[in-house]
Amino acid sequence: MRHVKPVKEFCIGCHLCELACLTEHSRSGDLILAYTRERPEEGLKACKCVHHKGPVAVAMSCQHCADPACVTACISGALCKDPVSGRTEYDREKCVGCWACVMACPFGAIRRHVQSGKIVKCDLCVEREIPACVAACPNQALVLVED
Amino acid sequence: MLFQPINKSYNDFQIERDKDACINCEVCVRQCSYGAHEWDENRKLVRHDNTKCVGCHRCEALCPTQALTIRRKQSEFREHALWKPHFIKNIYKQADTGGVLLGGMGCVTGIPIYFDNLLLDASQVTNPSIDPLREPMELKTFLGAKPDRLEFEETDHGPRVKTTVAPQIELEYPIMFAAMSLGAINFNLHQAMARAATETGIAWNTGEGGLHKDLYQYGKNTIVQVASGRFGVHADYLNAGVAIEIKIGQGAKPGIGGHLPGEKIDARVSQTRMIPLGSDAISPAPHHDIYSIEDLHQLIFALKEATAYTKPVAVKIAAVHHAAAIASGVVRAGADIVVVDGIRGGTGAAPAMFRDYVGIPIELALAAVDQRLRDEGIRNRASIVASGGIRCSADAIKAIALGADAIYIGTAALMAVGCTMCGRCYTGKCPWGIATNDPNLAKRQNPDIAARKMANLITAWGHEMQEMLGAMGLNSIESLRGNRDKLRAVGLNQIELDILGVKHAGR
Amino acid sequence: MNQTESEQLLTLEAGGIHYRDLNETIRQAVADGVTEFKLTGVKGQRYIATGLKGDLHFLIQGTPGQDMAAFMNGPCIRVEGNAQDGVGNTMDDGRIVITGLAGDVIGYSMRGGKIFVRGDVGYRVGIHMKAYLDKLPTVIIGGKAGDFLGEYMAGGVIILLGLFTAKTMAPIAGRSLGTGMHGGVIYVRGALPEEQLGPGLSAQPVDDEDRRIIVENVTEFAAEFGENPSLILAEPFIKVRPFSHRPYKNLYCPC
Amino acid sequence: MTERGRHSFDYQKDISGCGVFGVIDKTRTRISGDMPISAMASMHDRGNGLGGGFAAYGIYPDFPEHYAFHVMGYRPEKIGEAASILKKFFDVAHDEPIPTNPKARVTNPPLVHRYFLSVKENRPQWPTIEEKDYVVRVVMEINTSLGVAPRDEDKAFVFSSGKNMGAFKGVGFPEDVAVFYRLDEYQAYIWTGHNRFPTNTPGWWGGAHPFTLLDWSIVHNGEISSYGINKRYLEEHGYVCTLMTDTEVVAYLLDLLVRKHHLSMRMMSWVFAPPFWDEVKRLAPEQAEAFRALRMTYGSACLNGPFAILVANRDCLMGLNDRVKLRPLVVGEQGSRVFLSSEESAIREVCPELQSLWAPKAGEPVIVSTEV
Repeated sequence: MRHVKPVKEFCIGCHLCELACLTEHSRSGDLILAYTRERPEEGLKACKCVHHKGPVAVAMSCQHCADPACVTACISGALCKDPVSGRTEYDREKCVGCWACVMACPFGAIRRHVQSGKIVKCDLCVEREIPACVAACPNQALVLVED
Repeated sequence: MLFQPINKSYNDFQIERDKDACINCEVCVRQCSYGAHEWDENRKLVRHDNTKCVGCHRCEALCPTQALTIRRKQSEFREHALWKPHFIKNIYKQADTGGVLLGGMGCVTGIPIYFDNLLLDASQVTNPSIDPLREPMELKTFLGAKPDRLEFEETDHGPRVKTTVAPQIELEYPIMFAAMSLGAINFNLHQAMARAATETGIAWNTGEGGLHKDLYQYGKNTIVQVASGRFGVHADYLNAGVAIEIKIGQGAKPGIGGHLPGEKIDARVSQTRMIPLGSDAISPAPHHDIYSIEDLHQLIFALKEATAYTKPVAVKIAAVHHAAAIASGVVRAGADIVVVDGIRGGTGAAPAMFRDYVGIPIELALAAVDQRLRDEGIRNRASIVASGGIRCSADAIKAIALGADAIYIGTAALMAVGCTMCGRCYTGKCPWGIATNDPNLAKRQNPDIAARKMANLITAWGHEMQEMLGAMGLNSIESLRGNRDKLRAVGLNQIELDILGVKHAGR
Repeated sequence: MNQTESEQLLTLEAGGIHYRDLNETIRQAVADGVTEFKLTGVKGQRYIATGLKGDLHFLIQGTPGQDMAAFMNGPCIRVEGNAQDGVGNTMDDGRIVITGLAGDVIGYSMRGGKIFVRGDVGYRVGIHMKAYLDKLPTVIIGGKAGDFLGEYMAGGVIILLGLFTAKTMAPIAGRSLGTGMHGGVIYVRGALPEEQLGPGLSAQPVDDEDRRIIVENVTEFAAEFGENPSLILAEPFIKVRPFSHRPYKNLYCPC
Repeated sequence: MTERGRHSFDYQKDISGCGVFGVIDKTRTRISGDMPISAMASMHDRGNGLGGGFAAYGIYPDFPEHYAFHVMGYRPEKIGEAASILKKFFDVAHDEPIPTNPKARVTNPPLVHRYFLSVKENRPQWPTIEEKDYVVRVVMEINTSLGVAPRDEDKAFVFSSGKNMGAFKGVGFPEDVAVFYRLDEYQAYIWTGHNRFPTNTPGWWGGAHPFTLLDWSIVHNGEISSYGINKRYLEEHGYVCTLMTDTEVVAYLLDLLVRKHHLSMRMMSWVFAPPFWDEVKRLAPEQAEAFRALRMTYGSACLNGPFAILVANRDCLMGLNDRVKLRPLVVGEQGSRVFLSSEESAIREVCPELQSLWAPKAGEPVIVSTEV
């Protein structure tokens, strides 16, 4: 499956991937506006989150699992596996905001979107050849893989 | 931002934050290992403390909105041609601490950089320049003792050499990565250098901190160093590389030893150096088994015995006043390669008085050494490697034209992976993840990226060297080596010209 | 050179042989499976057993030359006579027993193994010895030592007995003992004049653990030379230890 | 090394283009000077009248075992100084002015004199060195003392020192230089000729080709871009380059490599024009090793830059191109004679019918030896 794999040995915990993700998924496409306006005002959220423990950091986002627990858990059919692209896709319209997927995800990679009561999840930047977070990582600690 | 002792306020740098651009994302806070940026919980924004800034530019490089600029602090002392601020501040520091001034990187003073006064030749009409994109342009270089002459015998298949040729280091480019020890820099960079050297067919040098077992696989491209502290030196180590280098001195701090502070001795460094965690690693000023040239001879041959005469032995000396005579002695003592390291050579830490005022520029030392060995008819007996502040491929080409077989790059290699010369290598807090073994920081050097960058630097310089050679109408590096006819000087006096063996431009 | 005895024992008459030939013969013999060597008539040949490893035994008669057993890792050497400078230089492991005197710079940067010298040693012995994990380099000197004993010592044990010496008037050790020491321990039998110590160091009484190390080593030493250990141990010992494992920590200020 | 040697970087070299011609008769049947003169004249336009010259072997049958020294200088007293040095080191069997034609169209001709010499039984210096080294030392002695005077008028130097051979050269077109030296009156079994196109020479007779040392003579079309290091390498071995031209180094390198180091002509050609490393890599290990060693050891003697050279000694004539063939060279054969030339037309001029004609490959020497 195609997904963005975090390399924890070389994640330097800078959080630039979050900022790149945020910008990519913003209305304005402008980091400053995305971070300073859309984020507080509209609850814009990055699809990924960098976790720290001691010297280890890891930038986690949806792994687009082969057999996704979130899809099984989804009560509204908002999450499903695309057989062609292999992506775990999210249909915001169908989502009822039960957050069952958030609990089901073994990676904690689905985040709550508090303002809308729905979720935020990595879509692998459909519009881009290389996801924004991968392109932004200064240390190649995010790798786009197919497995 | 809290109160600082008065003398701290004479800080060198100030951080400029563009308020319109700063989004308070805290990337700078996480990147600064000196704590210059801070999240101010009361004001809910990121602030900074100029007194903590060392000028490494890490925050500036990673700021996603280009909100940061690091500048020299504007505050100026009254003009005084003698008492430059540098001296004034140092006196304040020493009055506070009673300490020896310590700094990283190379000489900071404005001593002449002769490379900048030397210009290269190019072919016009009378001989053609050669296009390296189409035609062979050979940079392959062998380091080691060469026989004065060869004997051959004819066989049915062609000539066979009867003379025994001493072991050599074979280089695809006349460039090597200079000695930087594991400890001074971290394992990721040792691995990166080893991989880059292997990929480009050159050699890297372990420095005096031993060779980690995981890197033995790169032995064919590794020069193992033996210095006064003998850290990590044992028979397997000596046999692991392609050559052995005895470090007598280094250009950044001629005449004194080294000192790896306990902060930088982590598990891997401890394991490789074979010393306890956290304890200082002190390299004495001299090798205590070398108090004279005959003792050097003794160690050279001890190393040759320990490796059954299969490795060339290099001896590295700092460029000092009598470099030519010393180099001659070193060659006569049995060294196969003599490395001359000029005053501009870098280091993780040197007492400032040594870094700035001891030694001589590499160009003069190199020219003198090459000429001396030729005058004495022993130039074939050893290769010359020049190092100490080589900044670009033209410096390298000029060094070769002055007489070097190859050059070492240390600082330039570190710059390839981000070094900005902030010179605080000995603190173990290198924000670029270079001169640090702190796992939080060392991981900033991903060896995949670092190896690629270092290899890129070598191939880029190699390509430029080929172009310069081709322009001079040469298609192999040995025709440039010692070919001072290809150099002309501008703005040098007759004594300098004489030492360099170079004519003034226009002649 | 001639070969005698069993396949494992090689006797070499070294008189007049250049060190390079002698050592090449030894290396070749080791490769061929020889494990015991008797070298007779040795007179200044350098680098004997340098770089050798494994379970090898050398009996050396005469005066071996400089850098004997440099970088050695494992073999045992017994010298019947005096040795010169640089014995056990940067040695990793092994055992060297010298029945006579030894010169300067013995055990420089030695990392493991033991060197026993029955008589006096010269200057700069045990400089920069360093212990690592289970490796504990040990030098025992039956006689007296010159200046700078154990300088920059980073680990290991030096035991100085001051017994088997003709230098009756000399102090047991020369000046600047242990200068820059940042690891390891030096034990001295009897008293050590304070002025012979390097800066910041002081002689301290030994404790039980020290006593155990001394007894163990002295017993071993005495057995090698046919001496009575209890006579050697009859006198009290003092010890010198580093005052810090980072002696120069506060020497510098950033510029 | 002498103080002079240390400052040798002050010596200038100048640069030039050229035409070359050579012929050898393998049976040592002698050929009149008319032939090389006509051949060179046909390549008139390769030169610019600022240098021409010839070398000829077998020209002194009356003194075949004496070193024939050709000396030039502008002032008789300078020639005299050279002669007194020669007399100090040698016994003089015969000496005479070299016959010249004063009407020749040459520029500023010097006085030229020749001496037939044998080494003194009791040498005043260097008593133990090999005889030829002794002869070389004397040549160097004269050329580094009298030969380096700042003004051409004050110079005197040896421009030929072999046995039963001689170099004849000067400033002018080669056919005019031949008239000056009356070369149509000489017979030789090897001739080489040179037509020079220097770009900046002040018209210095010493800078014309051929360059000779002992029996070696060289004519050269090209520029030796490696001159700077070739010269320094030679200085390490006691050869001092004073004639202000790059070709001089070829003569000394030949002497060093072939006479002193006993390399074969073929090995020597590989020093001058080594195979490329990628070619070496494809060789069998033993040969690759040989070439690696050759280049490691003699890298400073490699001739880099464009060249076609003709090298002669008493037994052979060799032609060699640089390893990317930046200058022309053709070979023609007819009977016992082999011709080497910058242009085929020059060969056709003197030998219209040829059994074979070809252009040698880059770096591939053509070595023609006499059969007797």
